[in-house]
Parts: sequence; C-alpha cells; structure tokens
Amino acid sequence: MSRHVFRDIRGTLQPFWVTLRNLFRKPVTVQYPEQKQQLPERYRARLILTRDPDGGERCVACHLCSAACPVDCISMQATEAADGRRYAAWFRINFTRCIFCGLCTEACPTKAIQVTADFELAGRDPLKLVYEKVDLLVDHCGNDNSYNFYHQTGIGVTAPRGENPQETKPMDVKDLMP
Amino acid sequence: MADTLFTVVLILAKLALIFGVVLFMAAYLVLAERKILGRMQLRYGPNRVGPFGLMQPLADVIKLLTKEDFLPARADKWLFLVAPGITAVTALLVFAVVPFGPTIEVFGRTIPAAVVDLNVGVLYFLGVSSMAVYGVVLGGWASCSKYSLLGSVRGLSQMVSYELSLGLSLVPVIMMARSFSLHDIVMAQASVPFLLLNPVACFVFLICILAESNRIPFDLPEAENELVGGFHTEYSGMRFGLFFVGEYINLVVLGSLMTVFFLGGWHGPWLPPVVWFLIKVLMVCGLFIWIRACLPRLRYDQLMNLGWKVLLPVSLLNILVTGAVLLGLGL
Amino acid sequence: MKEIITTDALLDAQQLGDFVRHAGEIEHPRELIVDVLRAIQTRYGWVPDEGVELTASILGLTAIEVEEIATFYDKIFRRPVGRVTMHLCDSICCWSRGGEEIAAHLKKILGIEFGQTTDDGLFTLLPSCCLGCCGIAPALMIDQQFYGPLTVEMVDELIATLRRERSV
Amino acid sequence: MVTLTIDNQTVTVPAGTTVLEAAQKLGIVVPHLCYHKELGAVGSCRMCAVMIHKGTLTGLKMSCLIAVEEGMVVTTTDERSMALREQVGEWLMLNHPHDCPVCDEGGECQLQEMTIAVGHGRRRYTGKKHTYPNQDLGPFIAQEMNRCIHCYRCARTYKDYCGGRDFGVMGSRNRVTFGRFADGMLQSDFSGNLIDFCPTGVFTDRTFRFTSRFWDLQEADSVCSHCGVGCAVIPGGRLHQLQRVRSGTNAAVNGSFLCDRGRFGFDYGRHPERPRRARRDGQEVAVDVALEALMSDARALIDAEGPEAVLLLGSERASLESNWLLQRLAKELGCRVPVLSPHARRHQAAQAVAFDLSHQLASLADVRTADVAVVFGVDPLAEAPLLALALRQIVRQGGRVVVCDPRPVELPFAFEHQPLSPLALHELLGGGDMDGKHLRDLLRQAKQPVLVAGADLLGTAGLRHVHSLAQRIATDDRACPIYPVLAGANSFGAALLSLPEQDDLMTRLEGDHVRMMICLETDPLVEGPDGKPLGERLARLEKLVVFDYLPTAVAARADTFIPTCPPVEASGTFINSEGRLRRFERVLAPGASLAHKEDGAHPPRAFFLTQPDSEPLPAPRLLQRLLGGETSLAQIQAEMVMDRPRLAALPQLKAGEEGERVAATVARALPEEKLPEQPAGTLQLVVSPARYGSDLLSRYARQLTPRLTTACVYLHPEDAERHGVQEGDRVDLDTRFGRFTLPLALSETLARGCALVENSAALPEPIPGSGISFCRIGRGGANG
Repeated sequence: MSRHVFRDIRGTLQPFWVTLRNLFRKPVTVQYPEQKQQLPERYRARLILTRDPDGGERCVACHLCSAACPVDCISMQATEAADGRRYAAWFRINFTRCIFCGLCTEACPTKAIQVTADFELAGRDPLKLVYEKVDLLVDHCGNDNSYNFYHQTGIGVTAPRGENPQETKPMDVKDLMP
Repeated sequence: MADTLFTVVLILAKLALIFGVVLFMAAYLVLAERKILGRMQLRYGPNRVGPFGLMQPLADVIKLLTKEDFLPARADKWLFLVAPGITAVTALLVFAVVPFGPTIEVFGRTIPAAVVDLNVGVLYFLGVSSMAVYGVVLGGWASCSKYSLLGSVRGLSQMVSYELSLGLSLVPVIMMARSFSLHDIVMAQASVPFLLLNPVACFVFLICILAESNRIPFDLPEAENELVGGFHTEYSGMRFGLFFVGEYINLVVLGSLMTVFFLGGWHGPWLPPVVWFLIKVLMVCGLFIWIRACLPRLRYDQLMNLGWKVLLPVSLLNILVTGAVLLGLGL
Repeated sequence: MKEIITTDALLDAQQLGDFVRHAGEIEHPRELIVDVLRAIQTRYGWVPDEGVELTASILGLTAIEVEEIATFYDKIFRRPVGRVTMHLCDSICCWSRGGEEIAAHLKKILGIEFGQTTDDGLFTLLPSCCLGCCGIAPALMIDQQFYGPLTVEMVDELIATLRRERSV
Repeated sequence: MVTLTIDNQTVTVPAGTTVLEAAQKLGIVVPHLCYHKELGAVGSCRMCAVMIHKGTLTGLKMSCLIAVEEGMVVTTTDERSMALREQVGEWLMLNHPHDCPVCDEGGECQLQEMTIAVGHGRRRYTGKKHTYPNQDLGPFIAQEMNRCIHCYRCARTYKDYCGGRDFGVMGSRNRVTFGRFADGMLQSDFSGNLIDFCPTGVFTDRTFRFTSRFWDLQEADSVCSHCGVGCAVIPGGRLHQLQRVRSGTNAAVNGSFLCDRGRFGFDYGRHPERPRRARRDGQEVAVDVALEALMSDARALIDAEGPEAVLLLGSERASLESNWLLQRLAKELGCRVPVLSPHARRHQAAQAVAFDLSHQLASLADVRTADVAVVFGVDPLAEAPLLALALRQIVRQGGRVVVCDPRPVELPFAFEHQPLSPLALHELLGGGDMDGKHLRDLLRQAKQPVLVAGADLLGTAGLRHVHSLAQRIATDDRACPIYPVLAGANSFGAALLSLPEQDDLMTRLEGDHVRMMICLETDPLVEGPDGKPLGERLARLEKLVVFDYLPTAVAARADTFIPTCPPVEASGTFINSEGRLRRFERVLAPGASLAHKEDGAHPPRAFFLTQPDSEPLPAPRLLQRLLGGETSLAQIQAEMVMDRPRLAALPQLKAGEEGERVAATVARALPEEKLPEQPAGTLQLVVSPARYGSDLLSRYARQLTPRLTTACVYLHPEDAERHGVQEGDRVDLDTRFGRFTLPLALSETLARGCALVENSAALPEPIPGSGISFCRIGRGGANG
C-alpha cells in the first residue's frame, strides 16, 4: 500500500493541474449552426432511395430493409408495374425513429437504399420527419453507378427474358434440337 | 412595541436580502459551474441564451416551470411533493445564522450582519443541515422506484458516516473561539484564520461538507450513471428544480460556513467586509466546482471507509491535540 | 394469322378410324400416343399443336398428357422440318471415328447449323445421341435408314442424290 | 418399432419409417426438397444425403428413401455427406435467377432455407443461366419457371395427389418445363396446392402477388368455414387486411391440402359493402346503444305479449359459442328456445348425424385409408371438395369408389357412377334391389369399407338407412364408419346444441305471435328454403334485428343491425361434419384496411388512438354484453361443458391441432319423412350447390369470380327428347321455389327423370337440401 501513496497523491492532484491548464486553452467546440463540420466520407445519416443507371427506381420493395431495421422505422407496400417490375407503391421511413445504423443499406439487394451525410434532421413537427417515397427518391445512382438488379436476374423486366448478360435465350420445349 | 416591530422588519428585510442574494448566487453558480466545467473540458458551456449565455438560468427556470409535473403512479403523494421543499428550505434556513459582515450601527442600534446571531449558531447549523438529508431520503422513498430508493438509502448512510466527523471537526474551532456563536468565531479569526491555525480541522471539514453537499466525489445518492439520478429519478419540472436549486443553495451556505469557520469570515484588508466575505465564499464554491472537474466518484465502501476509518479518528485526534496545545499555551 | 389445320391434313380417315377403334379396345389408351403422333408426323411432316390436340381427343386424354410425350422424344418434331431430316450421331464411337469432320462438312455444304433447315426447305440437320450403329460409325440416319461409315465423299454423294430425288 | 442411432442420439420409430423422418422426429434437420410428408419420397433432388455406418446398405445414401433398420447407425453431419449436400445445393442453384427480392416466396422459400442449410453461399459458376418462358396460368397462380429446380413436386401434387389433368411436365434434358398445354386457368379445384407444395417460387399466389412478406404477416391457426369439412387453414394479413390463406396441417382432416374455394375465397370479410357500423332505424348508432335498445325492445315485447313474441335465430355459420350464448340469451329474456338454423330439413339431417350416427363417424383420414368407399348422394367437388381428394387416395391405392348420386358427378379419378334419381336412391337405401345387393357384396368383401352420406340429398330418413346399412356391413373385426357431408361450417355444432323443443322457423312464424326476430349471422332469405314466404312474413314483424358480417339481403331489411366479425377476426369453435371440435384463433383485429397498392396511396399520416371501422365485435362478445357481463372465451367454454357434457374436450382444445371428436350419444327422435308421390308428367328436381358461389361466403368472395358458372338447367338427353327441348334452348322450369327460365344443358351422366339446377349467385332461389320435390319443364317463352 505504501508503495502507491505517492503515486495516488500525484494521481489525485494531477487532474487539478490539467483542468486548470485547460481553463485557459481555447475550446475545441465547433459552433454548429454558424460553423459547419467537415464530415467523414462514410458518415451515415439520412437515407435515400437511388435509381438505376437507366433511371428506373432501384427499390423493388422486397421488405428486406424493413426486416433488417432494428427500430422498425421502414414500411412499404410492393406493387407491380405493367412490365412486371416490382416497385414500391409507397415507401415510408420514420426518421424520428431511425437510428442511422445503416443495416438497411447492408440488407438492400438492389443498392436502392443508401445513406447520405445529411444529418440535419431536427424539427418541431415529428410528422415532418416521416418521409414518403417522394421525399426519399433521388435522381442519381448514389455510390454505385453500375449495378442494375434487373440485369442480374432473369425475370425479363428491363430486358426481354433471356437477353440479360449471363443468360441463355428462353428454352423452347418444342425445339427440334434434342 | 416599536422595538419589536423594528426587529421584525429588520429580520424580514435581511431575510429578503439573503433570499435574493442566495437564490441569485445559486442560479448563477449553476451557470458558472457549467461554464467552468465546460472550459476545463475544452468546451464553451452554455453560450446561447443572452450574451455569453448569461440568461441561461432564466431559461432553465422557464423550462422547469413549464415542464409536466409528473407523479409516479404508486408514489406516496404528499411525501413526494414535500421532499424537494425540505432540501431547499433547510439549506436556506442554515443561512439564518451566517454572519456576512461585522455588526453595523443603524439608528443607534447594533445590528448583526446575519438574520440572527444565535449564541448556539454552530449547533443550529449542525442540526438544521442534518435535516437536509430528509429531503433526499423521503423523496427517494416516496417515489416508489428502485433507483430512487437505493439513492436515498445511500444518502442516509452517507450522512451517518460523515456527520460525526463534521461535528467533531468543528470542536477545535469552538475550542479556539470559545464560543458557539458564528459571529464570535469570525471575530476570533480577526488576525489569523483558523485555516492556518488548525489546517487538519479545516481539511476534515472541507471533506465533510463535500459529502454534505452530495457533490462529486461523494454524489452517491444521485450517481447518474448507476442509479439514473438516484433519489430524484422520478422528479420532473419544478420539483426537480427545487432539488437542484437546493443543492446549489447548499453550496453557497457551505461555502459561507467554510468562510466563517476557517477563512476568517469577512476579515480582510482594503476591501469592504461584505466583499471579502463574498470573495471567500465564491472561492470555496470555485474549489467545489474544480473538484467536480477533477475527481471521480468514490465507491460506496470507500466513502464509508473514509468516514469511519480516517476522518473520525483524525478529527478525534485533532481535538485531543488542539486541546493539548490550547492547554499547553494556557489559553 | 394462324393457318387452320384440318384433321384431314393430319390423318386420313382410315387411320383415324383405326386409332379411334383401337383406343376403345385397349385398357390404357396412353400406349397409343407415340403411334398416333408418328402417324401424324408421317402425313403432315411434323406435329403441330392441332396434332397434339387431335391425338388427345382420339385417345380420350388431355392435350398436356400427349404434349408430355411429344416434347420428350426428339424424333417427334414439334416444329416444322425439311423434307429430309438428317440425324447425325454425335456419340462417342462416331466422334472417335471422325464424326466431327462429317458434321463440319455437312454444315458447310448445306450452309446450315444443327437444328436449322435449308432455305429450300429440303434438309434439316439434327444431332442425335447414339443411333445404335457404332459398327458403321460415323453414322447418319435419314427416314429410319442408316448411312455409314461416312466419309466426306459419301456425304457429298448422298446429298447430291437426295437433292436430285427429293427436290420438288 | 425399430430403434436406431442418428448423430449419437437414439430414436425409436415404427418400422417402415424412413431415416429422414426418424431424423425429423429427433429434431435434426436433414435438408430436402423433393420429399414432402404428404407426397412421400422420390429421391430426385439428392439433397438429403446422410452417411449410413451400420445397416444393410452402408455409405452415402438418400435418407428419404432408406427405411430404418434395427441398430442402424447414421450420421448427418459427417464430412462426406455435408460435402455432397453442399455440392448438390450448388448444382441446384446453377441456373436459379437469384431474384429472391422480387419473388413472393422469399422468406418462406424451402430452397432458400435448404441452400443455407447445406452451406452454399457463394456462386462460383460463371456460365450462363438457363431461362424459360412462362405461362399465364389464370388469376390464381403466377408462374416463374426460371426459379424451377425440377424437383417434380408440382406434378406430383397436381397430377398424382390431386388428379388434375391439365398440367404436366414437358420436354427433356435441360428444357424440362412444368405447365399447361396452352395458357389458361388451371382447371383443377385443388390448383392452389401448387403454391404450398412448390418448394421455390415457381408457383406463387397471384391474389397475394407482391402484397406482403411472410415475416410481416399476422398469422394464426384457423378453420376454413366454406363447407363442413373444416380444413385447417392459416390465414395471414397485414395492415388490417386479410391477404391470403394457406393450408394448415391436420392429419385427421385435410392433411396439408386445401381446395381453391377455401384458399382463394377468403375475401368476403373485406367485401367493400361489408357493414361495419351498428344501425338502428336507418341511423348509425354506437354498438352499445343499439344493444341496449334491442334488449329493452325485446323485454318490453315479452312482458306485453309473452314468450312467443321474440324469436331468436341461430346459424350454421356462427360458432358453437355464439349459438350457445344465443340459447342463454333466450333463457335470460324468457322467450322460447332459439331456432338454430333457418333450414329446417338440413338442420334435422344434421341432428341425425350428430345423434344417430355419432357412434360411427369416419374422419377424412379414415376415408383416405379405406379400400372401398360407397358415396350416397354427394357430389364431392361441390359439397366437400377435400372429400374428393380423400376418395382419390382410395383409388390411387387400388381401392374402389362407387358414387350413387343423381348428379353428373365428376371426380379427379376413375370411379363407378350410378346415376340414381333421389327417389331411386331412397328406394335403394330403404329396400335394396339388385344394385343394392351388388354394393353390399362389394362392401362385405372390403377390408376397410367406408360409407359417405350426403345429408342434403338423403335427409334424415336416408341417413338412417345408411346407418343401418353400415351396421349390417360392420363385423366384429372391421367397422364400417360413415363420413357424413354437412353443408355449413358448424352444421354439426348447431345440431348438437339444438333442443328437441325448438321447432322450425316457419312453424314458429305461423300465426302472428312473433313480433320481433333476431338473426345471428344468418340470412334466412337465402340460407333457408322458404325465401319468398319468409320474406313476406318478415315484412310483418315489428322488429328485425340482424347480427352479421356480410352485406346480406336480410341485413339490408333489418331495423337494427349490429356488425360482427368473420372467423378470421374472432376466436371460437366449429364442429365439422365428422363431429370434430375445431378451434380457430383470431388472425386480425377488425378495422379499415390500411393496405394500398396504388401509387402514392400510402397509409394515413395522422394518428388515431382507435382504428377506424373497428366497431365490429365477435358475436360471442356482443351476446355476452346483452347478457350483461363479459368473460373470457375460456369461461364460456367451461360453462358450455357443464351444460353439454358431449363437449367435454372443449376447454383443452387448441387451434392448429387435430381437434377432438365430440362424445357419442344416443339417437334422438326426429319426425319421420314420407317420400312424396311423383305427379305424372313431372321431373324430380335436384338442387345442387355450385362448386363456387353457393355457400354465402364464397358468394361474397369476389376473388372467386373467374370460377363462377352461369346458371342452367341440366337434363338427361332422353328426358330432353321426351320434353321436346334441345341443348341451348331457354326452358321454363316450374318448381316449388318459383319459376325460372334458364338455358338447357344436356348431360349423359345425369340420372334419368331428373332436372338439375345449381344453387349459386346467379340462381340463388333453389336451395339444396330441401327434400324431394318435382318440377315441370316447358319450352321457354311458350306461355308468352
């Protein structure tokens, strides 16, 4: 015990010196609304719905983001377009609940839902933070401008059946070839 | 008749003055604490309300007043409502005996610069300040919440642990001043403050009032990160505000007592006595804030150990030594 | 506009009567499916959808029950073919004895790939797994008649003969 | 029993069990795709490989094909079998489009599960994927052939088990395709089972297309209420909307199968005109206000006019609890006991089943395992579709099925049809002529004979004849149980609760004693045979109170209407035809649907403390409020058991389980029916329920519209010739239900001397099960 007495006394007194010294230093605080901070590149904040390189909505309303969401802030309804494309009739994210964990973006098989660095989501009316599809949908591909889900799966939506890369022409059972 | 009336008016006036000054000080101590802590942690602290955040206390009061006054479903209603008041009122009551300046002559009367100059002021202080823990205990118990109850139990045993040393640390002061009157104690320090004459008693007293004020490193009854606020977990709005303001009034009061007992009260060169008094009080308060910025919270058993195994023997020994010295000096 | 195919174009009255009668006599009319389809193929050249439906109605089956058989066998044609359908064996014996050269040569002189029909509608070239004629490998089957062992010259000669005989 | 070791655990199973099933019993998951417990094993997917260390055959084997042996030692997690399974999983996924995000099967896909179970996670094959064209298989089933893994389960389900003949396997090699000869609606009445049985997303529910994910659905075990079979179903819904029904499993009743009527006909509860608010004299009122008013009205009338003044009418659609509480209400009010069905004859026949036949009831599982079934007076596909499926299994196992019925019965298997007119059928059962003798021999030689009796056509007398026939056939070592076919989901239950003194509806309404009538979840105008006279009588009532969840004709005429909940929105109990208590649990709370599939029509942003349109309450709850004091369903059931000891199993009943049979009891005295004399120049009228749109629920299920048929009258060609009418003519049919002008259709397999009409939405007046009656037929328009 005696070995530590001086160390302990020093340990008790040292903070007084540190805090006293800090008292006369310049604070590191960024005065937020007047000064803005440079955010890290991969900052996770407000979610968006991106589009395919060809302009179509990427979201196929597969419900995987809402399943992955730990706070249940995403809800949607899938529907079918005339060409068989599955898309969201409505898509809602409740940003009053969202904790910006980014699990939805990891779950998204079509890279539709992506995060942005826009964190300024405070407001007095909670309903204004309930975003509908029209508020979420953007006009760009986000951070991947090459991926197109419908080109990877042969269900014949953006291209006729069997016309996508990595697909053969549809089988014809009546074909002459054995 | 006129005499009595005059006394009453005088007391009321002093009460009003002290009320005003103490509450004002408590309010701005909160701000000062937040600013100082902020700067010590390389932050600004509140700076949005008014110039340099000076209107922050007002904003806090408005916020607390307009918040919902929440009563837990199974709380003991009356005790729950009364408890915060006990804390705030007892803290204020102590101030009744604190002399903040020398006696003054008004209309040919000698008026003590305290609400009353009790000849048993020390006992009064010890008695009333012990009452403050009732606020903590009753508030925590009446909330009917686990956290609150744990907080109040801690508060109670904490009081038992340090109250003894607190009283004993004052015995040398009384012995040296030969009076229980705070006025006399200050007068006894006209030349040399007791801090220098008996630093051990002063140190014990400082530790005890830290505990008394429920502040870091002895804020076990609150312990936000273990007990979620402890005894005041269930309080909201102005009732929480009363607990809060009580704590800071306590700070001012204890600072004043520290000044009175050990720092020589209003005595000092050049400046008027009241200013000296204020400066000393604020310095003590500043020390409290500084300590808060520097020390971690003690563990519960450490507090008990300190109270019973260190402070108590030390203060007893100190009494013995002081008595011996006084006897030896033949004073 | 889809051409309407009459029953008469698929089977003659005699065959039709025989099949209907025979189907009534046997316990499992299913066993006649291949016979009826082959009869249709012989008369019409290949089996159109109407042929499948006709077979089904003769045998008291549903169209899909006939279609299951019709699409299973590669010697029953569910697509139009040329007048001469050549099945070139592509199994191991024929391959090891030069089947690939024969195939390349046939493709070259006919100007078609496997599965295609010449523009004049005469030849259809199809691969076939083992024709069971390893003794005459590489082998070719035309109208249930086998040719082999083939050489490039034989092929030229055969095609020339067929062109002469089967041209309309 | 055989004991073997699987993965160091020993298990004892009956001989003949496969290793896969034994492993399942231990809770060990052996991945499999082509095996299904209803369809058995074919060993084509090669996924269920396990290592057999000790046994006749050792090495890597397909666990679905190997029968257990005593002392067998099997491991499922050894390196070789795991490696093989992973490779097989990878092969199966070579051509899979990986389009799970847009596939409705996603989340409840066996292929997904099994791919993960075998540990295949990363696609290594870089070659091109095969694609296939799709077919339009009609409004119920969507096809996406690219997802196919060629396990043949669809063909085994549709063709082999269900006997559908318009679906098959085409092509060979890597072209194998499953589908129809040409686009078009699948014709089988069991086509929906493709959805449940396809282990991947080739066949998905088109009515449920892109609606919800499996994990978002609120599901509960329920009972189908379209007919008396009482199949286990699992309805699922989201956003306050019932969105689909899939088949539950009940080994004693439906196995894992469901007919299309039950599967796709669930949307009656979300009919746009479904009444959801209480109404009194044309004004919307709060439910409690309406209940209070109705109670005081009833009390006042009974005080003034005696116990006859108020008539309570229960139903075969309402749960056991509802009907029983209705009887309690009668006691409370001091009026006469309720009539529990608007269809007197049907109700009596059901009583004959519930009392006389109660010792000898067969379950559908008994039918499936029988070797001879003789069906009297049932058209299974119309009256009890799952019965047809059960009968098919007899034929598949080499047994025989004989159907004695006037209708041109079609069944998905080969059977012997004896087209007997209703009178001839009664005669056969009563006296027993040559045909009867032949049948008796067949039944006597059978190892496990079973009789099927249609309550609608046979009536009480016919059922009693079938009963005595069964008793004559049965010997000490083999029983001859009877499977009765009742019409309503709870016909048996209503009959069981019925009291001998209750009388029938029209008798009670004779005279002018009845001033007020309370109908519980029934429309006596179309569910009973006396529509027209009853309608006139109802108009003379002072008060007509209707509790229902359908926009029925009688609900429109009610002075006081109180909304109730369909079975998916309530919990309760039905007793199915075979006397089996079946519990159903609430799936959804009632309320306005929030589901919108139109662009931008998102759910409301405003927040409500109570769900709009959630006023309807389950009928038992409403009746309890009338009785004063709500208790739990369990409490009601406990009281019911005290009252009716036959229901002893009621409190232990759990939804999703097989269900318990009610206790047998002694026969009840029922009025004897006399066979009427046939007037000269008439035909016997046969009224059959249409396959779709006959039961009231399917009539309000708009999804079934594509399956509805047009009304026509069927005659045997000989009878048509005799009456000088031809196929397609519009003929006049003069019946006890009124005069109808309908197109004529001819049927060779219809019994001679009969005219057949189908009760359906298009022709709701003739009611099946109304006894033998006669009709005259004439050329349409001849009389102007």
